[in-house]
Amino acid sequence: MSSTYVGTLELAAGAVLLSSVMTLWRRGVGSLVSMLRLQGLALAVVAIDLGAHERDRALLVTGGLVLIVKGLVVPALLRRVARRDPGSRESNPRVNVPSSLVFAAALTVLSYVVGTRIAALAPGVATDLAPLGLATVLVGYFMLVTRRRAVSKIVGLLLVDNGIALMTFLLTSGVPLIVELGSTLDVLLVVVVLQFLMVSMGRHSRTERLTEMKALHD
Amino acid sequence: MTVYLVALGLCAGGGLAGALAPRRHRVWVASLLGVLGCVAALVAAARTLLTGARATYHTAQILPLSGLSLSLDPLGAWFVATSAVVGLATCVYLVGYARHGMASRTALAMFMLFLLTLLAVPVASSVMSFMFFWELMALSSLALILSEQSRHGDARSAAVWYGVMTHVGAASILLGLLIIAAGGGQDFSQLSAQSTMLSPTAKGFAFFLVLLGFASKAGAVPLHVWLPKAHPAAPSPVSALMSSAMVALGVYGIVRVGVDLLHGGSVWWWVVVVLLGVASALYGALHATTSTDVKRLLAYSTIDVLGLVLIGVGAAGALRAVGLTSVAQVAMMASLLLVLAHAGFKGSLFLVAGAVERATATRDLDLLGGLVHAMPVTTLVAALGAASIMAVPTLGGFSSEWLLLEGLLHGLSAASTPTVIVMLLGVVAFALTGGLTAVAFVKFFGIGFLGRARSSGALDATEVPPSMRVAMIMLSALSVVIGLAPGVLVTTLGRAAATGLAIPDVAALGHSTGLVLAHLHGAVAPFELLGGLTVVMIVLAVGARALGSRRARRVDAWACGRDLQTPRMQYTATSFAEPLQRVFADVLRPQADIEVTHAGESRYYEQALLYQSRVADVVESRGYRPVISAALRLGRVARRLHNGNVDRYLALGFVALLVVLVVA
Amino acid sequence: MAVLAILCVSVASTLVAASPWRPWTARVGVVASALILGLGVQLSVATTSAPQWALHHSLRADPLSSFMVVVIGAVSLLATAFTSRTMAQEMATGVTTARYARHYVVLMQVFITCMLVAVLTANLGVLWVSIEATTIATTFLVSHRRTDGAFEASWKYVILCSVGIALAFLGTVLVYYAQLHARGPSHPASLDWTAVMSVAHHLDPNVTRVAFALLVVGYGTKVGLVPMHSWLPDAHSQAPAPVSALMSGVLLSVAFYGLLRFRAVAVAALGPGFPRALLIVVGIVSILLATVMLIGQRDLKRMLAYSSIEHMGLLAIGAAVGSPLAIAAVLLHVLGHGITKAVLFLAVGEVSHVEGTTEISRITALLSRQPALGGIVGFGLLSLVALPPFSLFASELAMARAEVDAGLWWAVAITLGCLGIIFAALVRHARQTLMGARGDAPARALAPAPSPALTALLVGALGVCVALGLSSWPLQSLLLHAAHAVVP
Amino acid sequence: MGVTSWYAWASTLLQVAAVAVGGPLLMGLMAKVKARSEGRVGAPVVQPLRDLRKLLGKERLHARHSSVVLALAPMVILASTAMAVAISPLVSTRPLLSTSGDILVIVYLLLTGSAAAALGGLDVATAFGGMGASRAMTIGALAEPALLVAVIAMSIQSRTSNLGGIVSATLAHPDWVLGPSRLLALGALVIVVIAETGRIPVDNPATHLELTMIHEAMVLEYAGPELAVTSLGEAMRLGLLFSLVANLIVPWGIATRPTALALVAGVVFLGLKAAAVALGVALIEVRSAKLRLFRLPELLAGGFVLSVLAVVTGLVAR
Repeated sequence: MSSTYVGTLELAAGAVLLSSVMTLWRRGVGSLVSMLRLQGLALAVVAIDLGAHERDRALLVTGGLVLIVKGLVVPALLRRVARRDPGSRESNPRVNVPSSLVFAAALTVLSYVVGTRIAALAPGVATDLAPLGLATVLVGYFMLVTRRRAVSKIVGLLLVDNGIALMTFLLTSGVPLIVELGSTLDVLLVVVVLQFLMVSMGRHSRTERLTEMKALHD
Repeated sequence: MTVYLVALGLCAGGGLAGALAPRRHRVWVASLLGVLGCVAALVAAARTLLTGARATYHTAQILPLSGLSLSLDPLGAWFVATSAVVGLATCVYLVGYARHGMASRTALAMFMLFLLTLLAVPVASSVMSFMFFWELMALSSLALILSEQSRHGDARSAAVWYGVMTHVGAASILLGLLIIAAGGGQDFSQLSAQSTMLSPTAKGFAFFLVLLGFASKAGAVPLHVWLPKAHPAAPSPVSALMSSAMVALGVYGIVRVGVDLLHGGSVWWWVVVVLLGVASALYGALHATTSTDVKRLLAYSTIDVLGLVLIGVGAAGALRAVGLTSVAQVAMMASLLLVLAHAGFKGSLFLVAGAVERATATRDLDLLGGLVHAMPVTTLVAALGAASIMAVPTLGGFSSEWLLLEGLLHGLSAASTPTVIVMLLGVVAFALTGGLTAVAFVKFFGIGFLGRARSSGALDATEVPPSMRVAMIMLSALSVVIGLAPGVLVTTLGRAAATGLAIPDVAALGHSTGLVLAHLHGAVAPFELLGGLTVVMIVLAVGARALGSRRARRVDAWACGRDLQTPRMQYTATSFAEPLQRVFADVLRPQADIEVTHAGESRYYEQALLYQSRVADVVESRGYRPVISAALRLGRVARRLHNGNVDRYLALGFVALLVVLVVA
Repeated sequence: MAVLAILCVSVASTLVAASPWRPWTARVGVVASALILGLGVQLSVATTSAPQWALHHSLRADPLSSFMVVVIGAVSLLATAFTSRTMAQEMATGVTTARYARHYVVLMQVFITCMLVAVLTANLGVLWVSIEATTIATTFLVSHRRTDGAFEASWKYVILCSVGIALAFLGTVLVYYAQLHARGPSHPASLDWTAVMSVAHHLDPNVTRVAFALLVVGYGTKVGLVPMHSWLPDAHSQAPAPVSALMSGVLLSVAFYGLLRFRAVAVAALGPGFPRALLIVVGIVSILLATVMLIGQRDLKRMLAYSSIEHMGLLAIGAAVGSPLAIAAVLLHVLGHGITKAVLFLAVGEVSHVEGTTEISRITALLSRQPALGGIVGFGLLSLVALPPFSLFASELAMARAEVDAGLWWAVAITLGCLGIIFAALVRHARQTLMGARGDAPARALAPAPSPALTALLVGALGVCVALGLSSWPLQSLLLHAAHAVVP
Repeated sequence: MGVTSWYAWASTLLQVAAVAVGGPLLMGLMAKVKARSEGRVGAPVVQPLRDLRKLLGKERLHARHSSVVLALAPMVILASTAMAVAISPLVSTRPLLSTSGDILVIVYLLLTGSAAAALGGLDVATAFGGMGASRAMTIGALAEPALLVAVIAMSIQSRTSNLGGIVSATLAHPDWVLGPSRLLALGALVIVVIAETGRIPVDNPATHLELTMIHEAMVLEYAGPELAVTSLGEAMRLGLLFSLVANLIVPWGIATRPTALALVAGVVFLGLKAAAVALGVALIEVRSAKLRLFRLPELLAGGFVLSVLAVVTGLVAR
């Protein structure tokens, strides 16, 4: 077991979680997208590192796919959306930044507790890092709940997705390729759909903040 | 069983004919098939009642995942017979009534379906079969209540009340039955075998659950609220069926589950049944005296009579539980006979109400009067019905009430204190009810049919078509036969009661026509009574003739010398009941509004004075309304849960995720 | 063979529908659905003896799948039959153009295809992918009308469902992980159903427990179970009626099908206790929520949506019991609910065309003014509240029996109590909308009543519900076979 | 059988005849007692019988809007009362048809008579008829239950609901007569009898003041033979109730053996006992004022409670 493999894996997995926590910290839409790109890249590194280590060609392909979709395409799409509304910031989150960070810490602890139980089935370098993935999922979800802007919500959704992807790589070295392909495609499509909706809604309704729409209620 | 299945088939055919046959023929075709179906059901029921043989039928092809099970035993056959007799009369009645209403496809189909379920419920012998027909009965009667909804606005609210109460009741029955069925299996025979292994608590729980549902169907106070709304709203043939056949099935259910499936249980179950009966009898009778709507009066009187039936059933159950089986059988016989007699007199009275409504376009007693001149046959039937329900000796109501009193009196010698106390309460309720019923039906007949017409509708009334008259007379005749010769029914009645209570058939042996309770020192011979009465009447009539003056001279009423006599000066139903209403004001809580319109500027001269008085159902206004408004408030508050904020929805999921992660 | 034929029909119809909008393209879906229904029936007959495979074991049909195909076929037949009418109406009122009509037709076919793939795939991962794909297709269908409300609904829908279904993916991944490291006989690791089931008894309980919990929350989102139900009323009320019919009638059940499969895995690995507890809690909470929301409901479509939540809650409790009788009843319920709910959504769609609103307080005397439509809504509601002779009565009663047999009488008690309140609420709403004298309401008819053929179709569908509720032949054996596919 | 047969026939006919003649005489007696105690001479005791004879000779008059009910009601009143007399143990414990009915038959026969009277009142379509009917039925509704329960109280001790049986059992157990149950039942019966026969303080049989009339208002439109039949019916009802109370409380003197002498003795004793009851009731009438209509329920409820207490006491003392 080469130390580069281990070091890279730990570094990249750490980067995934770190970037997700950073998204809670930063408010500007632009920096959110940057964090997301960083995360996508780190995720690709995890996949490729694992693939190289286990000589798993499917995983290498997946890594490439992740690199293209999550590292490049999705951030680019989001940046285009962000550019329509330059300088926008998540000015008033439902939970303020310091509290969010405390929450993130708590969520990480929880995912550590749950994750180690999961990892206990097959202890190993990769598996032991699984809690990081779960933490990313939870932080992403937390972001979804507490951030008001549409872009932030999409970013939160992507964080959840990236976290799951990280867990997939770490625990199982990737699910069967067809499933992986399908899920990646789905993520892409969801982003496209969301973007389409944001744009259409922006055109149609004069609601300033899309996520605050409450016309439909009982 | 074949005959019985044919009966069901004929009713179903009637329904199809009603739905599909061309307009000109559908009424009589449906009625004919209905009549034939009822006759077949009567034959099947009579065979079971006479031989005591039990017939069963099972098929897995009908009703998915459960199958259909039917079983005809003497107890069920008694109720089948009751339903069939009323069904027979109402089908005949329908031919004439259809020109007035209920001629639509849906109404006819639903009517036949209703009839079918009435015949099927007492025979259904598995949880699924029973609930299927039970709910179908509710559904079809609900549709029938609504069949005149565009004419009677009250029908909608009545239907909601009825639908909800019967559905909740059915849910309660279902849960109770399922608890008995928890060991697997759903046939009543299996349930009966399994229930011996249930704990007393579980049995009691199951019994009170089913009691809730069945008592509500039987119109027991305080679960009666739907009844005075639904019966008036339904077309008269339907009210007749509902009041005399459907409501009785609630009683059937209590006996079937309490005795057959749960083997009688403890005395306390039946004490509760008697208490329900006592409350119903008194409350129903009291409200009947103050009601002015003919059908509402009859509906409350149904509550009253069913209360007496429940007293009988409860007494029978309690006496059975303390070992006095022969007295228990008498009480049960009384209940069963009262059910049949009630089918006769209340059925005919509801048909009378329909005839009156058809002839006068009103059901308000305060607007009726003088129908005796225009509608002699209807009046005669009304008189017989009213007399029977007042328990005038030699009529149906009397025979059954006599049996009931005998049962209660001999039950007083039981050794168990709770039993004696409820018997005593039963006797007291019985006595009070008798007097109140008399007031109600003297009012019904005296105000509605005698005197002078109080509205143009009543003035222009004409007699109803022959088929309606025949139907009314048929049901009247039933009550007269029960009254005059209860002895001929005693054997079958005793068998049905004994099967119902699962005890040996010992108690009553009729001698020719009367009732003699050999070991209980009681006897009544209505035929001889009628003979005596007739002799006296003939003597009087002959005597009057002998004294000369054959024809009476018509003169203006004297009325203490008052010159002007208008119909408006007669007592109305409201004023007739006013003294009694005042006596029982604490229970009835009548509401009166006085509205004064002053003439011009003056405060002293009144131009018009509007006085309104009405008696609302206290149980409804104090017991049900608060619950309903609380539920509506809850609904309003709950709407805030879904306030349109997507963050809140996401947060819900997030919390759920965290909880699940912690738990897993 | 039938397996492949079904997918071919579906894909082909999608391609045909993708040609530029003509009135006839709207009918493609009807033909396709009818074919699917027919093939589904044939498949059910074929699979009673043994499961069928296709495309190198990537497609698999057992009685459960074929039953779901029948449900999809039946409901989509109803929904697609209304396509041309809906499009014609929307074009007449300027809501839609030919371009969007084409989108609509194609997306409907994609939607149906995705659901078929979901039930016919052998792979639990592909099951997830195709259910996620339905989200994308239906998002555009929900926003089809392009109103503020439609966009808002589809926005909420896609956000909530994406995150929910992502959790289901995580659960699937964990099952795969557990399968990789399962003790016991050596086996190829894949998410193939037969492979998973063959080692299900050896899966690690800790991992499987977390996995199943995530799956319940995740698939529960699409099923519409509390707490992830919130998208459902909005989406159902804003989508065009046929879309709501399909979503409520089958999409929820297809997601539930996923849960049924994973429940079998979880029961094998964990024993019945944990899955049962989880499903019962979720089911009862769903029913409770639906109950309180239905009491004060003001909109017909939202009312139907909440009723779907209630029925899904019932299914969850039924699945929790998991005896063959319970699962058979659950499946019968799926079919009955699918048809009934589709009929109701379509009928209410017509009501909204005719009346211009679906607000309960603004509609009255429908029965006397529009007897056919009012009658369909009325009988549909009777079916929905599970009165006999409709099949929902038989299935609910069988579920209740199974539940009490399993010792869950308290759950039945709560359920029955809630059902009573729901009945009261629905009857009250029905009283407002359906009953009343003709003169009570202004005589307005913004659109002509549906054609006799469509009316007959809806009546026929209700007739099918009655037939299913009356006769057990020949469905009963199929139901029991299907139940045994997920009950060991 | 032959012996008992003539005895049963004879006792029945004797009873009916005795009550038919005795009822009016009792009314006359009470009027006489009242008159004397007020210092007047009063009409002779046989005056009611004379009135009947006079009425029978008059023309039949029917109100214009009345129906056949008007003519039937008096006959029903009389027939039901006569039937009740025929099966009650008045002269002997075993009159003919005594097994055809029991307490319930008698109470419901009386109720039938009240109902017929009320219907007759309603049939004439005047305000007074309705008023009388309404009031009489209200009082009846409260009084009949008390009567029924009071008799039931006695039937509990003797374990039969047959009145003849009750009387025979009392003869066999003289100690019952002064028992608490019987005394309570006696109190109830007195109230019921006063209400049922329309005496002060419930109703004033002599009044024609419109606001206080009860029974008189009902029969206001009757004339000639029909009034005679109605009055006779009412008188027989009074006779029956008085004799019944007397026999239930103090049964001695009633014929128990099938001999002519016993029957004659029975008639004599019955007359004496009924006269004693009439005297008592007349004294109550003299000493009290008529109650307001809406105070009556209190009195009648009191009667009902007494009868229920009698049952309870009977059960406890058993």
